[in-house]
Amino acid sequence: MSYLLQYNYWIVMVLMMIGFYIVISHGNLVKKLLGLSIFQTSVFILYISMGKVEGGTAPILDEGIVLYSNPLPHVLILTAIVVGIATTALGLALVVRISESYGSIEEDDIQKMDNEQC
Amino acid sequence: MLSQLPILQVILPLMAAPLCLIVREPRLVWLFSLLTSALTLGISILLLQQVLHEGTLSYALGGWQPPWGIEYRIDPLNAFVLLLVSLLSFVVLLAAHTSITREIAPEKQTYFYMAFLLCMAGFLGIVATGDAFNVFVFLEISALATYTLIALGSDRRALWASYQYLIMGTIGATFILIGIGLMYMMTGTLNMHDLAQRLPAVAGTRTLFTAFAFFIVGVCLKLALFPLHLWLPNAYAYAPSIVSAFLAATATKVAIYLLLRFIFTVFGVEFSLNHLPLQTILMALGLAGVFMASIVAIYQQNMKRLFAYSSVAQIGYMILGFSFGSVTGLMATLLHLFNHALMKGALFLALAGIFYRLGSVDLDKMQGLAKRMPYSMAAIVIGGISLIGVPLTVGFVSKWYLVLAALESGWWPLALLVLAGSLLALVYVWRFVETVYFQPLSEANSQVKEAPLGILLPTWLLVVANVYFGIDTQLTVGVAQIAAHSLFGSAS
Amino acid sequence: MTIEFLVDIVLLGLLALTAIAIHKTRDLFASIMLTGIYSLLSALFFIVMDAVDVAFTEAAVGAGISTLLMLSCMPLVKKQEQPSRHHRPLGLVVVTLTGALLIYGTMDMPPFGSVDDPIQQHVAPRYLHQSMDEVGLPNVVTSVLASYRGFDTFGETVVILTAGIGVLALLGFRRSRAQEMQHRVPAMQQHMILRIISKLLIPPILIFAFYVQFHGDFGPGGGFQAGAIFAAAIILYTMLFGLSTARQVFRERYIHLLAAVGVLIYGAVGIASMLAGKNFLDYDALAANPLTGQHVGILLVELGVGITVAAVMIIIFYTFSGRLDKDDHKEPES
Amino acid sequence: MTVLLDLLSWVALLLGSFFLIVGSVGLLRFPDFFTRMHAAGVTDSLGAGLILFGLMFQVDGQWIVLFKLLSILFFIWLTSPASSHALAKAALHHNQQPLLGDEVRNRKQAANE
Repeated sequence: MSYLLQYNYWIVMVLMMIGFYIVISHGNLVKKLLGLSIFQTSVFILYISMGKVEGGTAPILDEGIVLYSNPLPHVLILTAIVVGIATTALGLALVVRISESYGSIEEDDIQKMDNEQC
Repeated sequence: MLSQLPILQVILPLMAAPLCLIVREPRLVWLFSLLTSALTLGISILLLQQVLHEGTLSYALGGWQPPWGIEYRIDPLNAFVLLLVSLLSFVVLLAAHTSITREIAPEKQTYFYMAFLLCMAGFLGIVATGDAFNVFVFLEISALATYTLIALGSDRRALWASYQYLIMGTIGATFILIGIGLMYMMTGTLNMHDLAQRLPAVAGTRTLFTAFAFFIVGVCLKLALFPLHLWLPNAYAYAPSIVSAFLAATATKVAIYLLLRFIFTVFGVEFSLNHLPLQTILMALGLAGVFMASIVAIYQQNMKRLFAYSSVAQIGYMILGFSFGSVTGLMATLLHLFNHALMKGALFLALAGIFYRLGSVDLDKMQGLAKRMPYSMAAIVIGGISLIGVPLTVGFVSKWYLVLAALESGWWPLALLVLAGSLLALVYVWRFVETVYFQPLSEANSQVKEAPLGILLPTWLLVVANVYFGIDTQLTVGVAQIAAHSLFGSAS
Repeated sequence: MTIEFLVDIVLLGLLALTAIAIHKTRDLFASIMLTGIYSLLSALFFIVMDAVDVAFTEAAVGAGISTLLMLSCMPLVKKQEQPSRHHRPLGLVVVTLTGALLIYGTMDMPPFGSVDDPIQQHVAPRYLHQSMDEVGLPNVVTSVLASYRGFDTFGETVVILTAGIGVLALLGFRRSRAQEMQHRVPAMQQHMILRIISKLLIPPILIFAFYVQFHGDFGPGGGFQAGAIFAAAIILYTMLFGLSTARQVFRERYIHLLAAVGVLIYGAVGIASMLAGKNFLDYDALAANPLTGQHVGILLVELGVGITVAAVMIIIFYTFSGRLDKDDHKEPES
Repeated sequence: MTVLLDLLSWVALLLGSFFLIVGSVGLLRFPDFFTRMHAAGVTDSLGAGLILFGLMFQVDGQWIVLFKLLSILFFIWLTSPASSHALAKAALHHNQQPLLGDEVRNRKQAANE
């Protein structure tokens, strides 16, 4: 019965897998990047859920508050969010260059052109 | 000052990179990067000495004691890999200027050196740190820099290879992030040493098993372990030659280090290899990697691609080594880590020289080239011999220990398979020798000159190292032994 | 059954719906907007989970800048996604296996939200109970971010710089003098209303960025968020007055330098504490009183972070829209 | 006094929520781009505006909160019409014409059949 209380984590797992599925099932290069960003954001949600304390407040110290949520996951995820956007930006730059030199941003097309070139 | 060495090792290249943006002039930037990497090399030598004399070093960043702050923890294994990375980076950078002027547009060269330094700093950071999340951060620094470096290749396929690597690499990094997150969830700590002490208490839980699985799969993606290697051949083949040399010599080694560190130090041998079927899985994948990749390598026309597949095969040997779960096996892995870096460094640098003259590394354009470029070709032949594992080269030393480990554990069929794998290497090296030495010089190549000295010298430096460490094994075997023992020591 | 539980479920449900919608839509423009919505929803979720700093960053960086970057590269690629010609059953198998493993992993997880979880017992309590004495800031997230785990944040700043370098190496190009001189009439020039409104908005945005930068010690905020907001103001300016005007006001060369300077400030603080005989990034060494030292150190490193983040975001946006402006930049491909 | 404030606050909050829902329904149900935009505009200016207005009665002496709420209101009322304007312009630019009178009916019939 106590398993049911993990509903939060379960939905997060599902979210992660949707993102992951978008990355591997779509052939469009921009869509893949979007999928990655969904995947990563969902992992962030997992981390943040971990840090939550029932009845706690945001970890900004103040008089009269005894229960705070855990600040460490927050710090880690702040870092990870920035990593995420850095990856996205670089990925987009690559997509733009690929689009310019292949004339397509579909995996299938590019793979075909490469095979012909070989 | 000596106590600051662990951190200096990493922040030196890290701080040098933004300074490059201020210097700007490519030639100066090159000299500056070279100086930085020379200093890094010096520091890593000092560190190794210090560790061998005084034992494990711990450096608390920000003055906060672990596990509250981030810790740099240098034991013989780190020091060994740090030396490997900084040594190879230095040698490769020596050759960079000549090769890069040919392959990368002048206005992008500064960015190239910056990315190179950042990548190196990332690798060093991964190896030096004792904090699980810090690994992720430095993993991303090196990864983003690597994508950039690969995409600077002149062929448009470099872009595609870089993109594929970006996707695979990010999936790998995210898996690692999930793994670290779950570990943190179960123990409340991120410090590796602290993790190692707290994990046994939760060893039986399903969550920890999941964490372990995600972490290992994530690292294996980065590592290009068969069958997750698909991004590697293209990335190595179309990246600028110097980048191929750098990555082949360092990137996968760092990933192997990470795998070893977590399997042996953090999770412990008991959990990783004895409780789980990981040993069998790794052994099977390692062997499959050796054979499949070697066979594919035989059919390659592009030499860089050929050696890239050969890298996948060699990674198989490294995995095989430590999957025996014995000190000798681990030693074989560590030795091969170092030796393979020397071999692949030499081979890819020689190819950089050939690319400089020919503008291509296709095998069918190299007919009879030994007459025109004798030194480059000789370098490849010696590197190839080392790859096969002929006595008097470093390749022999690591194969020897691998076979020894197999026999020691009573897996004698495996010893035979390792030898069979070497035969496959013989086949692809022979293809090259035949084309270059025994076929008549083609018309197009009749005016080709020997590779420029700027590339040839570093190449031969590594070739000589290949032979030297093949004869005088005291240093490498000695350090590998200490490192292997320390890993098993920390596990028990 | 608290109200929080309800909000939780609704938000998570919306997140799932958005993710599925992203999977289904073929129109890339719509997918990008949906991804922005996903980020915004997750920011809301973070607030429910008490992670105000993270929510702020996710909203500014994930929903704001990231969406903007994707949109700004949209004109450079085809907008419609091709239907994939072959199904990828392998993908489905991999995802199902991974998902099953994850769900399996949740079986032994410590209960959600409980005070007795290992992560609430080990390491974190020190941050909550002693950071006031050791670092002296009310916002614990800032204390941990900039001091206890300051080296992670340094790495982070370097990641941003790396991305900037990567984008420049891939898309940057030298512009000729003639182009620099040529004053283009930006498309926005015709939009009177937008121009006036945006002109009104830019100064408050800039002030807000500074507020977030320097108020991060006491409330949610800090270098990352401030940098992103500052960059947003400059980007708005660029969109209004055109790239060439913006480039004259904020010279690219200087912005490149700023990106480097941010990282250097951060590193210099660390080196200064080394020179004072302490470990790297030990702010105690920066002043006679350790607490003052911590304050100075955190102020400086947050400034470094802010500068680098803002500069790199501007660089990336400049580079993308520079690609858009001109056609004569084609790289020679072999 | 507090009861009166509370009452006012609740009325504003409920009205605001009502407009949010109405706006969303309109966004889904209206026939063409421009009418839908009109519905979306309602959620921003009236819906969000009323909710913020309602919250202002709850500040209870914390003037900084009131100031923050007021600035949010100010910025929403500044940006939301501007973005609606930009959207409409973009639509016109891409040759979106409003549906008029009979067209709506015709389209509905076509949809029903």
